[in-house]
Amino acid sequence: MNDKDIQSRIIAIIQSIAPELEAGTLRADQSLRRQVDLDSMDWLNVLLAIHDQLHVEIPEADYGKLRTLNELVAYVELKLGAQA
Amino acid sequence: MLEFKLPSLGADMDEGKLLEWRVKPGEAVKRGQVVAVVDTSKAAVDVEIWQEGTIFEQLVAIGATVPVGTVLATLLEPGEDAETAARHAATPKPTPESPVQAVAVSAPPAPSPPPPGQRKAVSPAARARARELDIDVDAIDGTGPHGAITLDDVVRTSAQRVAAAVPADRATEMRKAIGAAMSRSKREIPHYYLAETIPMARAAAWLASANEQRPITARLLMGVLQLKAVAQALAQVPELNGFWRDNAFQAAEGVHIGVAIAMRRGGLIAPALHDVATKSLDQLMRELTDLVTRARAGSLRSSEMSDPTITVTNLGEQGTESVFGVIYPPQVALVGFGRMDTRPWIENGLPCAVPLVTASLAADHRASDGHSGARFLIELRERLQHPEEL
Amino acid sequence: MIAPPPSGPVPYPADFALALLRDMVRIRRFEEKCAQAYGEGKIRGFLHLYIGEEAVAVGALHALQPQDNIVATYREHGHALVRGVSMNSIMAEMYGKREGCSRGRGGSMHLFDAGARLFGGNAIVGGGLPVAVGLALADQMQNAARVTACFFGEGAMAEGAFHESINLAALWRLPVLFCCENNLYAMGTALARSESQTDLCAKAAAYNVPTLKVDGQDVVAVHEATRQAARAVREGGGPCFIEYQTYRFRAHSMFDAELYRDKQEVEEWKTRGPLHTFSARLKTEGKLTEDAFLALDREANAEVERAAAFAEAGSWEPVEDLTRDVYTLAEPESRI
Amino acid sequence: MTSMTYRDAMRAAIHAALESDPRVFLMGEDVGRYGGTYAVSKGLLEEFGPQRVRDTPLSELGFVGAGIGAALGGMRPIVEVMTVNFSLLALDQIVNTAALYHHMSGGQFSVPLVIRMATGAGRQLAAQHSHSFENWYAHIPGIKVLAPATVQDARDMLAPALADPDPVIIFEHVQLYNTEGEVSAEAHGDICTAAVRRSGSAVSLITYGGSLPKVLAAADRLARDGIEAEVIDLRVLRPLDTATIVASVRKCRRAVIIDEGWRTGSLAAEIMARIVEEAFYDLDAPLARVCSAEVPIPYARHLEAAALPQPEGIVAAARAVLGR
Repeated sequence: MNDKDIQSRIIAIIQSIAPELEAGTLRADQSLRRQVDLDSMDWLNVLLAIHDQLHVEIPEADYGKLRTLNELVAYVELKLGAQA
Repeated sequence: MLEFKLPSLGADMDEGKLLEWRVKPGEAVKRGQVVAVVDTSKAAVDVEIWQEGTIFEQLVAIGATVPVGTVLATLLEPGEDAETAARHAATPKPTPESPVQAVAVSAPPAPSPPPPGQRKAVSPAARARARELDIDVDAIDGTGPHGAITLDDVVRTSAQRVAAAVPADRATEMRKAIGAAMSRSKREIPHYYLAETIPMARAAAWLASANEQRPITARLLMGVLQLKAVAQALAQVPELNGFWRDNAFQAAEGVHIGVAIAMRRGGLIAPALHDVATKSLDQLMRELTDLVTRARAGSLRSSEMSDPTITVTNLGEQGTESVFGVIYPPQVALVGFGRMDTRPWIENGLPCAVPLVTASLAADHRASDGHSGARFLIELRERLQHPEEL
Repeated sequence: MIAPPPSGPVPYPADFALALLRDMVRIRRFEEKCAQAYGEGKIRGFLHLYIGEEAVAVGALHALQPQDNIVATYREHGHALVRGVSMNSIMAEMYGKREGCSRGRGGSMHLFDAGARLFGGNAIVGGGLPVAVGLALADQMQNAARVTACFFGEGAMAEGAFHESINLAALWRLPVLFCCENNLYAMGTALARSESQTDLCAKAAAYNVPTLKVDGQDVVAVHEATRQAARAVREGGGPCFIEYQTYRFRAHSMFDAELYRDKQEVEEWKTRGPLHTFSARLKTEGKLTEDAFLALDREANAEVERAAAFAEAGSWEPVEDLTRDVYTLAEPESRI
Repeated sequence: MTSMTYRDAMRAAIHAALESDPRVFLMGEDVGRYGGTYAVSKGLLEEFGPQRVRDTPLSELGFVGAGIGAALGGMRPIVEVMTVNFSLLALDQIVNTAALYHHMSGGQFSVPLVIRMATGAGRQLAAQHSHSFENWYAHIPGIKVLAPATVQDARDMLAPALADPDPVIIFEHVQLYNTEGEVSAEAHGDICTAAVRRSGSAVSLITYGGSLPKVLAAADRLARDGIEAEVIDLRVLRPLDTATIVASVRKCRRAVIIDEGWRTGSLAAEIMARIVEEAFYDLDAPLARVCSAEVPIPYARHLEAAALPQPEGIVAAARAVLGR
């Protein structure tokens, strides 16, 4: 899975939690949770979906590195690379 | 040049151990002659040779275990001498084409699609969830076998529908309802407000270590700890937990906390989380997750809407430092939690950076007064210093 | 100690005597080729060779007629060859090829040929006996002058099937020839360790059935005894039981370590081998020369090589035909 | 239409077969002078003689094998094994010879043999004489298995069975021999389809053989409460007429299978599997089955009755899947 696939999968996950989001409008370099109204429950559900669908373990300690979509994609790619 | 290979001597023989040679290089052999003894799983067996010629080279040592088909020795064909043999050695032998063909596994007959005009194929699980979310299955196009409708199809449809529906009619309805309740509350209830800043270092540390031992699917949120602390604190100050009816306060037996949940595109619902005081954090987390999901999918049960004994609103990390809410009649109190973040704090005389949260109380002065409100907030603060007891 | 090798005059014209010898050599070379092919992995599963017992099948089957029924066991390559089943189709069957006499579905233990009225090998000890009784019953009811010869080892005489079958045949006086190939070992169990009564003829006689005991290594004795019994059976005298005393020179099947008998006994019995003793008698009577024997042997080997090549070149039955013939009339798929 | 008992119908069928085809003969224990354990072959010996109505020694393996051989030899034997309980002795010949010969011989030999067996419980014969093993035989490719439940089928299924080039086993439930029924003049008995004995739409009650009368009684009781059950009589246990079963379940959306065999690995289990494979999306309730209790059938009347499927249990099962 290259980073293009990972990004589209993550956007699809966010959309399943926040259906009103149009993928095009999302800025990959800005804070995700400010652009999309995700409270702590929504955010946990996003990480849960990433864990289920992309089989990536995300400990709470890493939350800080996952502010933007780019950071999230890079983090997942790194983890997937490590597992492959 | 001929090759004498270890023959397969039985249906269940894969390898053999060479025990003994019965012939030496240079010795002539006839068809059917026993040339070696090989040990197998059952016992030692005489091995015959089916080619005529003279033994040239013995390639496997006594005592070696080799798989069936291994070349044990080479032979000179009658009339062949050593050096002509060397030239032939290089020609590769065609290996027998394997007899095993892919066996076509006959798939069991797939459930055939319902004849046209017949009602839709819907899985029992999907049908049950559709009934729960009162969704008309015929309006869904299925992704299951032959277009059958699966559970996922129903859940996805309901999520989209709720998201789409809110802006149209549901939101305005909801707005009206909230408006009516809030204005009645302001009209009738003499609110008083109190606030207290609560250090959260212990709670945060306890939560971090608790979550390390839990899989992601069971991870706890700080909000659950706050809800449980509220429930425990109310045990000391019961006059905040109940209803104002017929000009008198009625205390509630259990603590059913109305959790204020913001809808995705505006609107607010505060369904009840029942018996918060008596449930474990893990159970509360599960119930809270389910409550939020169903609230946002628009599938709350009526019982959950009608009977919270107090309400808690929590603006979370995106919220402000503090929030002072409006009580939901006929309740007599509302607790608010602001944004938790690290701020300066003095601990045993020394300044330090500590995660803090501002908890507020809006209460009905007819049912209680500032003194008991303050006792509640101090008790709430104390409870949050002992997260392991929550 | 065992009896001396078969000897004495061969009361047959040279061409018939050579026909008997030729069939024995064909069986011997065929079975040796099977052992080789098994070692090369071309034949799999179980393989029970007839080397040493050739005189029984050759002598007995040459005393029967084409319209007779034959029911045999899993050691039936020799019987199939003498009944005229083509060596090509038998070897192809051993290789599991579609050109095999059972389309590759039966293998070594289940050779069938409707034309030769060979109603199969059978891997169930004694499994063929009741079937043979039924065939004879049908012939009796249809007044067909046919004999049903069923071959079985002495091991089968401990199975209920033997006792129920010979009783039925004797009770209804059915034209069954019970041919017991007593090779002294039921797989790894010697006769005395499996039968309370080791005199097999006495056991059969208890059912009011005439019996004959004959040296199974002497193709002449086998032929004479079988001819005499078959005539009696064909004339409606009811079933007859023949015990052919014989010996297999190789393991029960590929492979057993033959822990149950000692090599010395095998060597002794080889001195009574059916091939070399018969050809020696023919030579002394001038009916066979060494060259004639070598030519006959070369001819047998050539037939065996052709059969192996035929089998090698054979085709696999397409997997789509897997369920073909489960029923005689092709059943609509949905019904099975 | 004439009225006769199941026993008379089967005797008429055998009589007609003996009369019309010289290759046909009847063989089994006490089928001749004794007239048959269940008196099915009474009088046939006197009329057709000992060659064609043959009493056999007590050698099930022997005479079933002989039946196979005679079929291979050009005859059309009817072998009577007194009851399925004794057929266990002949299983090797049926499974390892009759069922295999055509396929294993590469299509050269067919075995046109009919084997009739009594089956089932309900006459206080205790465990060794009360088995129901139809499912064992229905498991075997290469043979056909029939279970005539009506008097008409008892008379009309033998002829097509004898005409079939492969082995056919006919199970006659002991409780059916005395039942009376109407039989039409001309025969109409195929051996490959199930029959709808009572049409309805609330629930499909699927059964065979000796259980049919109980299921029809249960259906009548349900009808009194306005529940119209559909009753399917399988008639043929191999090959199963899956099409008729699935069509009924598609209509009724609920099914109860009634099978006197023991539940585990029963024919009911096979039928439920096929319904789930082909009509899963039509089901509105879980499938149910009513089978014998998993116990050696006891001698005492009340215990035997408790062990076997009964109308009350069938009604209860039907109500359960209806949620009424």
